[in-house]
Amino acid sequence: MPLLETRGLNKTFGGVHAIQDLDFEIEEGEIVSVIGPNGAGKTSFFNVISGIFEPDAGQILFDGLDISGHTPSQITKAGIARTFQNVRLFPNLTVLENAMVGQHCRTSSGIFAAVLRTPKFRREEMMIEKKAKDVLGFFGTRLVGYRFDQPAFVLSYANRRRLEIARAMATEPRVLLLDEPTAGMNPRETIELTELIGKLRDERGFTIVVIEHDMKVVQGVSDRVVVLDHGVKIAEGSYQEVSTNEDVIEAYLGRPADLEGAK
Amino acid sequence: MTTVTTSPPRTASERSPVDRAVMRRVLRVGVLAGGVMVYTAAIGMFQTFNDKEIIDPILSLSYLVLFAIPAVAGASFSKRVAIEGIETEPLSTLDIAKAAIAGAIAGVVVALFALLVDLFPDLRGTFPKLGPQMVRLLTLEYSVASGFIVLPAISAVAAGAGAAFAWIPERIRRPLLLAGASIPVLSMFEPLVDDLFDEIPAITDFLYSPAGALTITSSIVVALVVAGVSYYLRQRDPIIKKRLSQSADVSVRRRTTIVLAIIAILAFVVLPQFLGGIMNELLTNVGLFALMALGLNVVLGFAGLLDLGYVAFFAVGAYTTGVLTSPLSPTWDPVLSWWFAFPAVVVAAVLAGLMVGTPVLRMRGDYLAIVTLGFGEIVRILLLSDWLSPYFGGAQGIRSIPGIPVAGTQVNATSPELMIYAVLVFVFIAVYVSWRLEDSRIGRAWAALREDEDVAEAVGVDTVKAKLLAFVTGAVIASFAGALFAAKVGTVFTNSFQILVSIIILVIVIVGGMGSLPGVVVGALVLIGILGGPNQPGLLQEFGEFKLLIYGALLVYMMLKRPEGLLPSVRRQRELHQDEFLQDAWLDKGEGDEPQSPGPSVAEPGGQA
Amino acid sequence: MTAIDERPAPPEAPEERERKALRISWIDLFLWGIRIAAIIVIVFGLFGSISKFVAGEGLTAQGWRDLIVSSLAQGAMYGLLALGYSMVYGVLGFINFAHGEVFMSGTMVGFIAANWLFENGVWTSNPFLAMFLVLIVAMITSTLVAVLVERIAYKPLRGAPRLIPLITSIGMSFFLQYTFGGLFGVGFNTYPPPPEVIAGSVNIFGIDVRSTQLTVIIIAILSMIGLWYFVTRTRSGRAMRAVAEDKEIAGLMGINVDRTIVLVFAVGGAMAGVAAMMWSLLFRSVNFFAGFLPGVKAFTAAVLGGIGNIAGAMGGGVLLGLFEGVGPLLILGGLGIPGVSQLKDAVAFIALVLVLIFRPSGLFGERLGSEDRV
Amino acid sequence: MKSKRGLRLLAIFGVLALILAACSPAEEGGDTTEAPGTTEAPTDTTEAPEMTTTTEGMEDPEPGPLGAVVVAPGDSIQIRSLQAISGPVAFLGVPIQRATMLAIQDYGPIEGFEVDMGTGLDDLCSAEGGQAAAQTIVSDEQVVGVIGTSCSGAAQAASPLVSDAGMVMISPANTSPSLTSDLQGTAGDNYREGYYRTAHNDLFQGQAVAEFAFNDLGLTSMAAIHDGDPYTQGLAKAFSDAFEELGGTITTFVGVNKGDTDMTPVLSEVSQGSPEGIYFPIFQPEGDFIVQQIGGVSGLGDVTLIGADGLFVTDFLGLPETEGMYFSGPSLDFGENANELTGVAASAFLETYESEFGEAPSSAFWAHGYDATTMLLQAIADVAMVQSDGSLFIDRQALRDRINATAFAGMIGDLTCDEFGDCGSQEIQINLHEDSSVTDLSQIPVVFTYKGEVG
Repeated sequence: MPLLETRGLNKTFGGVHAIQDLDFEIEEGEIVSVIGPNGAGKTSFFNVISGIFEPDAGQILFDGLDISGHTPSQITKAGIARTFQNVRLFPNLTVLENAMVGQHCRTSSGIFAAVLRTPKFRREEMMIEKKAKDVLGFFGTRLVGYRFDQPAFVLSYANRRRLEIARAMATEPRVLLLDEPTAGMNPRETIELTELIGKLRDERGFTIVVIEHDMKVVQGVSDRVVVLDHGVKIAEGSYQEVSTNEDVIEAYLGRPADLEGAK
Repeated sequence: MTTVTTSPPRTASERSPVDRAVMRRVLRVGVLAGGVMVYTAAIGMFQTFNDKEIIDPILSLSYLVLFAIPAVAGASFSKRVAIEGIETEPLSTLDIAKAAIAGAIAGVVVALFALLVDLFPDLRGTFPKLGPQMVRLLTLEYSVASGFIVLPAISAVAAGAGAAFAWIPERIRRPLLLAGASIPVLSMFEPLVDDLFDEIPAITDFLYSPAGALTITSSIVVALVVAGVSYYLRQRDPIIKKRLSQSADVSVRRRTTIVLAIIAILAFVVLPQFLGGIMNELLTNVGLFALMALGLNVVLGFAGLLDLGYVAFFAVGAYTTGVLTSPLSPTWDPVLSWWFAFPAVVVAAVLAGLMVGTPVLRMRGDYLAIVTLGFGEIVRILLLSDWLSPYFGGAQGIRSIPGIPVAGTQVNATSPELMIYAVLVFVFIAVYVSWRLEDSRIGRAWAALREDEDVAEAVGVDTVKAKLLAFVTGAVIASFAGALFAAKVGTVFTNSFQILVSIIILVIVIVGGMGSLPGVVVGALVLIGILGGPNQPGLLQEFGEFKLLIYGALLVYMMLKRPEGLLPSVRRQRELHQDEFLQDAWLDKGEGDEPQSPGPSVAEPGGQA
Repeated sequence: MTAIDERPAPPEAPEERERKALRISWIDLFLWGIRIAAIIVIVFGLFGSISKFVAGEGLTAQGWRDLIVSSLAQGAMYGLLALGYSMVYGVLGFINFAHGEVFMSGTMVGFIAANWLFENGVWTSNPFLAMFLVLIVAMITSTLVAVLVERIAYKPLRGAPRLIPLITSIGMSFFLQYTFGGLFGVGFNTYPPPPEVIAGSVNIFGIDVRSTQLTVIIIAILSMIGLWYFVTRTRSGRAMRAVAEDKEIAGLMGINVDRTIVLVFAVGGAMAGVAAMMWSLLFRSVNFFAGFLPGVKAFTAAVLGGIGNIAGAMGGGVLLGLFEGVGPLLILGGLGIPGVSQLKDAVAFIALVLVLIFRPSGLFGERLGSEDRV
Repeated sequence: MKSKRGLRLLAIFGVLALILAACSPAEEGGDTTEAPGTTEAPTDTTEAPEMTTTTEGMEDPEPGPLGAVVVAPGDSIQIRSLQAISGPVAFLGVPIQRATMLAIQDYGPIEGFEVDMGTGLDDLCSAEGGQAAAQTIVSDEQVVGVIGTSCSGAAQAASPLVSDAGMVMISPANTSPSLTSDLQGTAGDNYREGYYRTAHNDLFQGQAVAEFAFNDLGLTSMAAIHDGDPYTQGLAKAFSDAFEELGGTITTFVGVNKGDTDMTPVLSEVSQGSPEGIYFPIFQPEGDFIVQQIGGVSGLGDVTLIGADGLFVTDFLGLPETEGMYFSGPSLDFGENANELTGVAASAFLETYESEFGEAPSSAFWAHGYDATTMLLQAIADVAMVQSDGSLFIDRQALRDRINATAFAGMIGDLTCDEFGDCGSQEIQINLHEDSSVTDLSQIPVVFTYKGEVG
């Protein structure tokens, strides 16, 4: 059974079909890239899965259960975490706090516990901090030490991306949805992140769906590639298969540079 | 910021006295200062303040305020914006001359105004404050014509003095300023001093004239003492500061905070014993407003939800208490004691919080403001209505509410020195609760909500729950204030629950610092203590008539100049001074040091980051 | 490290999640409850009122007509005021709380002009000229105050978090109120009685309408037409719409954004001035506090109609006028609640809450800039 | 977890209790007036030890159960004024405060001791305001009595404090029955010993209007409109009850909101019951809106309009729409009435007032204020005793007893106090306003007079 699966997913915005009859599936431990030209419906796909939009039709099965129509927080709690195309952190919270917020849905202390500082609450807080530090530590020394107490907005662009991934990791998901994780990064950082995505699966066991424009990254990380165009899945398969698929080449014709440039 | 970017730096040799830009600036400052002076007279502030002597009999508050305006305007001429890499112009006598001219212009404006009022006595029909009494006071009891000499002369001197002030070396300037400020402060806080030294009449008799102002002798003595002490302390200051700053180590600093907090708590516990009824009454009101402000701080400061109908929860608390405990409450027969009514108050507040919170959950952030404002009014109107008067008393309110029974006595307004403890206990509870919540998973969820609601939802924060939790927490804290208020005053009428109360609580939170607990408490202390609440007199009753004018002006000023408040919370400070933080972070790079929190006086960068 | 190195366990048992898949949360239930309750109350109220009417009790047909016309006049005034809120919100995305005071300044200074004209006999000898002059004075005052407020309080805050200009405007509102209270005294100033020509009533389609109310409605319609022309047909109007849509892009297209924003405040102020003149015809008494409640109501109207939507503002105003004028008697009166007129303001705010629950983007739809859309 | 929380709370209370306990004995030795309330023991004995030491021929008086004020030679007798002197009700309070000032001047010193009013205090026309000001008053144990408040709501919160401190409080403007009695011999819920007033009791005015409307005008159905203020609502209610008692019908009892301008809805509601008359004891400007807009509401063309003292003001009477209206209120036509204690006539007072303050009084309750002040001063003068050391001794209980026995002719008429502190003349009159060009209050004819009888 696939870990995450969509069946006949549809979403329209004012007559524009963002997603049409999309069937998608990902097995546990897999890394799947979703590619496609601009406006192909990739981000809409993420938004629908993560509950920001409710699908007009179709099912989203996570671990065999339909999660469509749940609120984003419920879906995150169920085990699907995401990052955003244009990094969205809590800029005025510290790096550590950003990561700690991610633990929110894995903890349960209420107001009374917090006010009375019950032992359970204290244990939980220690746990939260430990986990937050742990996920920040995943990125080497970049987000640790003095960085813990810095507000997020002082971070460099690449570090913000890393922090966003860390925050998603802190929610202890089973599936990670990464929306263009390398956008705006320089080549060195891109290579590093490509490796990290691999590590995310290998060391931490996440199942990963990644939207990516950089074909080097796609080639580097993907077990499988899904190509969207106008909300329709036009191809699926290994990177090799997809990159030679005629439909895909056609879809990208408007912007061949993307594909060729990447090669 | 603008003056710096528009005019290139000039050296002394290039400057010419007839520089047109300079002249224009002098004229502008002069007219502006004159305009502000005229404004204080036209709205009647000047005349009202004349009743309050500062130094008996030579200086009243009105003249102090009037001539402080050109002095402040004059000081702007010797202000230099420090920019790294650009040499600041040295101060020169020319600055004083410019200031003096501007001051003279301001004086002329005021004199012209006096002349105008004198020529057209009919103006009084429309503008009641413009009367002969105002002209007389404005021209210092001289004739209108001589006002044209006297006013410009004094304003010029005041403005020149303002400008010259910057010349005085720093280590003398500070004591001088403090000494100067101590006189009006001591004069205006006469009731407090009077109350504090109740047992030692010698002190108050020496300090104050029968009119309640300092005498000439006492003001000289006070000024000298303050100046002397502050000069002495300033010499020792570096040592103390050093000791404090060395404790950058977090644990030491935390220990300092705890020690300070304990001292503050002890002071609060002990102080009421030394105060008389008036001061305890005042502090009780401060406490009630601090309580409400702490509650709004949870909603607004922590969760970022602007609730303009916050007074509704105060009303719910007060009316629930009233209905349950008063023998006169219609319909509800059992007369409960305050303690038994209290749980019901909390329950009612929780329900009210949910009632208000739920419909607005999915609304755009600023619709919230208008809808909550509407809710506040709905609650007030319903409580006032004849329709529900069989339950809430309508216009006649609920009367004869007993006090809080403690150990056989009733704690209410007749025992102000006990009432204050009741209020303090709840203020401490509210502070403690807010403090604990802020630094917890719920507090972080609120912070995330405030920063970006959508993302908070996407990282697993149940924003609906978080919002409701904020509303309910805030509502319960406000209902505490309501329950105490009902017990204290003994009657509840709807006119204690006007929109105005919501606005004043908002001002307290803003002025103190959104999200900052000490800020909110200090905000309540300063605003309610000094200016007073909507129906509560403050220490300075002279301001009564202009209380709300000052509140409004303060709100605008704070938002424009110091949006993070008097004692800002760390997060707010970060948010509102991001560019400075970025610079610091850049400067700190590699040093591995955490960024210093920048003071407000740090020069603003030329462009936006 | 510990737990996280292992595979994160599924947080909840599947069964539990399945149960949560029930989409309807208790909040939806609550809101649905409110919706249904509202509908029941309205239906029962209407039924009660109608049966009363049929039985010949309660208000007569003429009584209802009077009530509706006066509510329309009041609503037209709210509508003109609502325009100012709506336009500013559309462009800058915050509630300009001080707009009610902009309106109040118009009524106060207009009073000086009217009084002067009255004392000089112009008010009676040449009523239309007098009214026109008062209108001009009120419009100029309100426009100046609006622009001044923008310059002092809002311009320095461009780009600040949106709570900040909102709070500033609350401060500005109080500052203006008590400034005018200080200048003019806190008592009421009463405009001279309306000139003879509009003192009586006229008969339109068999309905007697008070001439002042008719005048007010006509002025409102004319102002709306003028504004519509200005916004849709002139260069400045187009610039305003462009800035409302996207400030950044409008700036890139060569539109002077700052000046356009000032223009928005000026136009809103001018409309408030017109409303001030209408107020003086309808109610005559003004004091420094006269702007607060109409201001809050007008913003309510703007939200009702859909914020940023000019026609919506007017529509919202008229509807709010009807809700609070006719609503208490029609709905609550039908339920047999005594003293319903006292609940007038409560009805207006409840209408707002209900509209936002039923249709969160207002009755006529929002028109907001790209950055303000949800 | 629960127990821990309980423990902490307990600890906090414990600490507080300890501190309180530790401090309380010290207090008894010190300012006793600051902890009034629970004990009936003398609360003011600060000067007592001195008195026992004086051994001149005459025996110095012992303070009564409420204590006494001893004014040292050279000091002044302290009384206080507590009125609404800011905000929308200032029109009522300011003239009273000024009248108190003038009355003190006119009365002159008592036994050679000057009377000092201090700075006029503000009741802010609210419970909180009245209470805060009362707190200021009672914390000065030299204060003998208070002239105030303007608003009944303020008095309800202030009188417990003043009463507990043993002082007396005389209000020239409170009319709420709850502060005194229901006129049937039952004390009002807020009645406190030491509270008196020279203003009339609302119940009398309600009764007067009801009798006038029912008997004289022959109206059988009426509507009442109030504005949500405790005063107007209370009066409208008193009227409604009295009117129904007489056999009339109240068709509508409804409130407007302060700040409302559009009165058509409320008038429409009133028109539903087709009343023959409307009683609206409210204030300006809502009253203006009602008379101006009533013409536009069908069915209310020829109803009889009755206003009350709040609208019986020059501005309102100048409106052409007010012609034919009746106004109820306390008898305010003081004419040549003189206060027998100072010998000052009302007309002479008005002259002094205008020359002193440059304007005519903005409300007519100055006379009640003047009489209240002289009433207090006379009572002080009667009970004050000069002691052997030259100080003045004023026993608080004696003062109350003396005020209870008040009987003199004041500007407002004859003043006598009933057992619940109603001391005013209780004379209510109704004026008929026929010509809007006549706005001088004394020129408007009185068509009905009612003399309230207590009991």
